[in-house]
Amino acid sequence: MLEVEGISTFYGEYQAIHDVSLEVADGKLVSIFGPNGHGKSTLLKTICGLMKPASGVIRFDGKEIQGLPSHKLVEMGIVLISEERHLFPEMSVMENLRLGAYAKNARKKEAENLDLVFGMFPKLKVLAKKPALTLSGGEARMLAIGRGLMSNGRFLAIDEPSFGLAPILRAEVFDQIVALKNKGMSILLVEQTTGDIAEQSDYIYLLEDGRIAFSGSKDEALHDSVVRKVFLGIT
Amino acid sequence: MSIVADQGTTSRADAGKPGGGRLPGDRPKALSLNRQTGMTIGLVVILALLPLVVGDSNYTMRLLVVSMIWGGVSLAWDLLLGYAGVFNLGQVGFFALGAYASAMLSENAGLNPWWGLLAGAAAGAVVAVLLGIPSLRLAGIYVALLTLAFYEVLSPLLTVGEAIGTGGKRGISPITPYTIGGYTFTGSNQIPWYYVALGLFVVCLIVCYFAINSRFGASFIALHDSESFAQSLGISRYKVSLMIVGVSGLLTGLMGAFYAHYTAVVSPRVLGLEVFIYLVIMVLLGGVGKFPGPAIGAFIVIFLSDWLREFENYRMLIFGALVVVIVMVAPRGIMGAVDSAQQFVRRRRASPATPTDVGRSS
Amino acid sequence: MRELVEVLITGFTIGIVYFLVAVGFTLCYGVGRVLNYSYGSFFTWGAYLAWVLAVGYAELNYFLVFLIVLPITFLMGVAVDRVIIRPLRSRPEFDFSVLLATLGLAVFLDNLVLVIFGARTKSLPEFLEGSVTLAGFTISWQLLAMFIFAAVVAVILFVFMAKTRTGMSMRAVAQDPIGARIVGIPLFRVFAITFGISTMLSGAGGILLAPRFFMTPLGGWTFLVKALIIVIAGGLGSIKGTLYAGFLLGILEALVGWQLGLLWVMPVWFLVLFLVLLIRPAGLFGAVARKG
Amino acid sequence: MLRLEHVTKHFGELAAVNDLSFELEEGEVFGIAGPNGAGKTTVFNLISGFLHGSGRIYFDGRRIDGLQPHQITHLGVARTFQIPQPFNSMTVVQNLRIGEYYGVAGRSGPKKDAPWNDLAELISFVGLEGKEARPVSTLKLYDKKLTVLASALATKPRLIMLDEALGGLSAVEAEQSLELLQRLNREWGLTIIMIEHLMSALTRSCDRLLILNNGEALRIGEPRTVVEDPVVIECLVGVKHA
Repeated sequence: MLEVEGISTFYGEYQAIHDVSLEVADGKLVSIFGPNGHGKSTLLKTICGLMKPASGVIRFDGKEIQGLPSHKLVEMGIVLISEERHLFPEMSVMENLRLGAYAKNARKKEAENLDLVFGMFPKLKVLAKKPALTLSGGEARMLAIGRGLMSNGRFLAIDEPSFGLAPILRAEVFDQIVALKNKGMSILLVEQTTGDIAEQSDYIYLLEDGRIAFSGSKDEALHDSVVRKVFLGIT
Repeated sequence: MSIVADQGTTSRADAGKPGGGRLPGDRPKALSLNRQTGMTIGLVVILALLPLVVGDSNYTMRLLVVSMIWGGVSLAWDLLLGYAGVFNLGQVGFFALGAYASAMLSENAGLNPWWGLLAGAAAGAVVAVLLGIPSLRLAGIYVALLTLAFYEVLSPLLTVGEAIGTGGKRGISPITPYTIGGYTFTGSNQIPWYYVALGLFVVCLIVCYFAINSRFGASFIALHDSESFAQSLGISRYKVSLMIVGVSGLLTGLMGAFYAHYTAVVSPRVLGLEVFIYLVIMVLLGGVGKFPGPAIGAFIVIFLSDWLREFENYRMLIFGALVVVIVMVAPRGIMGAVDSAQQFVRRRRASPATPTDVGRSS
Repeated sequence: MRELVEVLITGFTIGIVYFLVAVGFTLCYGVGRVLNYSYGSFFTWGAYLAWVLAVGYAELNYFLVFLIVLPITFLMGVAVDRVIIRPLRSRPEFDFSVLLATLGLAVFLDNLVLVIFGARTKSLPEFLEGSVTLAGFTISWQLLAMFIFAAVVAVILFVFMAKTRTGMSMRAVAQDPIGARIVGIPLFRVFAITFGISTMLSGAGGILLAPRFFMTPLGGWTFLVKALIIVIAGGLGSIKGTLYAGFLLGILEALVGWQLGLLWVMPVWFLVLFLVLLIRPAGLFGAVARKG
Repeated sequence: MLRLEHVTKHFGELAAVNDLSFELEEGEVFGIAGPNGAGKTTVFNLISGFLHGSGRIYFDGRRIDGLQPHQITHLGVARTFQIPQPFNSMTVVQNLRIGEYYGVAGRSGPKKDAPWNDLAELISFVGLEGKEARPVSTLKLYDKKLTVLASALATKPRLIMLDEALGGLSAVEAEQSLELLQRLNREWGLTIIMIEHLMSALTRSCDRLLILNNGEALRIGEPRTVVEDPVVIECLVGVKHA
């Protein structure tokens, strides 16, 4: 479904991503872990067209997509759920969700997807008329995920869905993500810390300083020595 | 390698100041010969000698005097736009206030017009600083909005200011000319006017040159380049910005004062859009932040405008389009084009020895 | 007393038109980060196009004039965005480049009017003649019509922004451009539409106010400055602030014009602006304008 | 030397830094780490006067919260930025001269001594020799970072705050930078606070480590002990490894 081959991304001359390659097969949940500031968000932004890679190739369903504007990618079914959320603060929860369905093919399924989102996060239905800026951290996170789902994508890039969530909510969100995967969605997920979602991942990459430090199955990737080196800087 | 030479910094002469001597890469000494000083001196020499050639044409002399007046203002404005990054749109306002200050003092209070030059400069500086106090605390675009509002409001303000001697809509006219040792300047002999204008123009050149190429200049260029970094190195943003605004207002007011006595009339019409746009084109065409480009732009614009006189209404149409085209095609003006040409030539010359620009990529 | 009330009514009506004119300016900045210094020229163009249709070359009904002129000013705006603004967006000094380019454009557009129509002032006849007496106060039909037109346009604008997909996408871009890209909103198209709507509002202001002020080729410049002052006083990018500041300054204009004469209007406006900024540097409803 | 007492900074309703207190000893290397959005750079901005919050900040016993950035520099606190933005229209030396002059000019604090005699010495210390006359815009990232660092040092600070000094560098360059920082501390006696995301750099070079989480101090202490703490591991690695 998604193949990334040797991409590098810069902020000015600051190279955030060094020659990264990865792959997400159809219907799989692939996770990227790594400490903060190591380029995980930049990687997702590059894949979803918010940043342009300086070099490398990104293929979606075999078609090269690097450099396409983001709205074209959304039309193709590539959806980003950003860690920074990027909600529309002065709009209501409902308006935010409706804007999630901006793309043409998402518009047709707006009602259907709205039911799906409200089914996943009943709280959002209660909050429908509240402006997004009044939401708590957890509620805003739910809204960001909900808005992403409204886009009716086939491939979800989710950036730190658990960020700022209480443990109970975190588990709930992870359950929902697994449920999405079970429905056939392809998911590329990024987290700073490993935790439960690692258990559910089909494949894991560890990112250190903008480079793939390790990749493999969950057992290989989460071996103690690897983790201690990448996350804690000790061996 | 070529880049080092470009900076004119090969001198390793020891300046003997505390904290160590000069280093390669230090700011060139103020009077070392480089393109800036070379062009400036060349310009002044040509202007000093020009009356020998065109001295008997009062018409051409007038155009040159006007060019020098606006050349000085362009330089002063470019200090803000090009070097300090202050989007001040009220420059013509400082000019008008300088003109009014001098005219009102000489006509209403009987002050000798020569003192008016000081008064005009002071008026320009004071108003610039007063306007700077509230606006410089704001973000850049607010400065542009507020100063434009100031500029626009000035004309009605001077009109209603009849009670304090602004002369209302008609302005002040005639205005006493300068006299030297019993000789009174007249319109029929442009030579004295010309050399006074040249003197003031040289003042502007020198002040601007030293403002840019001094430690003070380094501070506002630093703020423009990278504001937070500059502050973290100990530069007070507010203080430096106010000072540079004051200097710019001072020079502009000075030129305004001369302008009043030279044209013998000052009215709110000087605040018209036409003057403002001319000034914009002078700076743009000459090159924003490219001393002494804006002054050269002034000469081009004044003569071009004179040449286009027969097109009447079409003239401003052309100038408006010209602004858009320069911004879109050559945002760095003539001096920017000179830069590019120089780099091109240098690269061509260097290319046999060094196939690529090694200095940049290493 | 009666005179005062009538003056206030006039001020209120002018206020709503000023709001329309200023909101277009603020919208353009809020959504597209463009401070459009050629904004006043579209005001002039709106007025002159209306003159062409209603007086100069035809005698169309005002309603029709609106229907024809507004789309033209809209398309002019879209064209300007495409041809001039968009290529500048990749510049590091976008703000500065746009400022100069739109200044130049203003001079170009104004002088185009001058070349085509000449320097002599023109006037649009009033929409309606006569006056109506309500509860003892005399209000001219013209004023009433102006109020109704402006109110209708304002309501349409509000509904458009609140309910339609395009309006929502404009607000989305204003509130979070990256968020807008994430949900698949094409930024450049929204920028162009916003610019068009903005110039259209300026043009509408031109038609509405033309009967009150004589039209001159450079007349739009005054309204750019009025829009600027309203927008700064209200807080750049804030529609609510623009509404309050528009009314405040409209009423102030009527009062000052009545008591001191029209020449005093701009000086008093500037004084108010200065006071507002001293107390609230970001304007009445502005967010963060202050730095350092 | 530096003391923060109950420092809090809200952005809207979000507390970026919440009731943070810690104290720095003279000569110490103090590291700050923590997940994304923990408030690390906000802490730097509060100390260096770019942001103002509530609570008290003291430097050498003198209250500095409320001062402007240039005033804090004049007291002897220098800083760098995550993404270096030196003065691009100037040469390397001209960048340093700004710090050398304005870092001292017009300041009110006590006279400052520097462990170097002139800029040439400073330049060779950080390793920018031979690049003095280069326009900064032609430098690569590593040298830009060195220029920014050297300019900050030119203000003759006693405390220097480094925001991700190693970010975006190659492994070799990062190693060199780290070495340089250690020399600054050992040879010149500078007190250092560093924000860093490379944990190995922190555990190697810091005397003490502060883990920030949600704007609050999760743990402060000797680095080895801190990173072995289950609470910290949970914060940095995840529940599974706690």
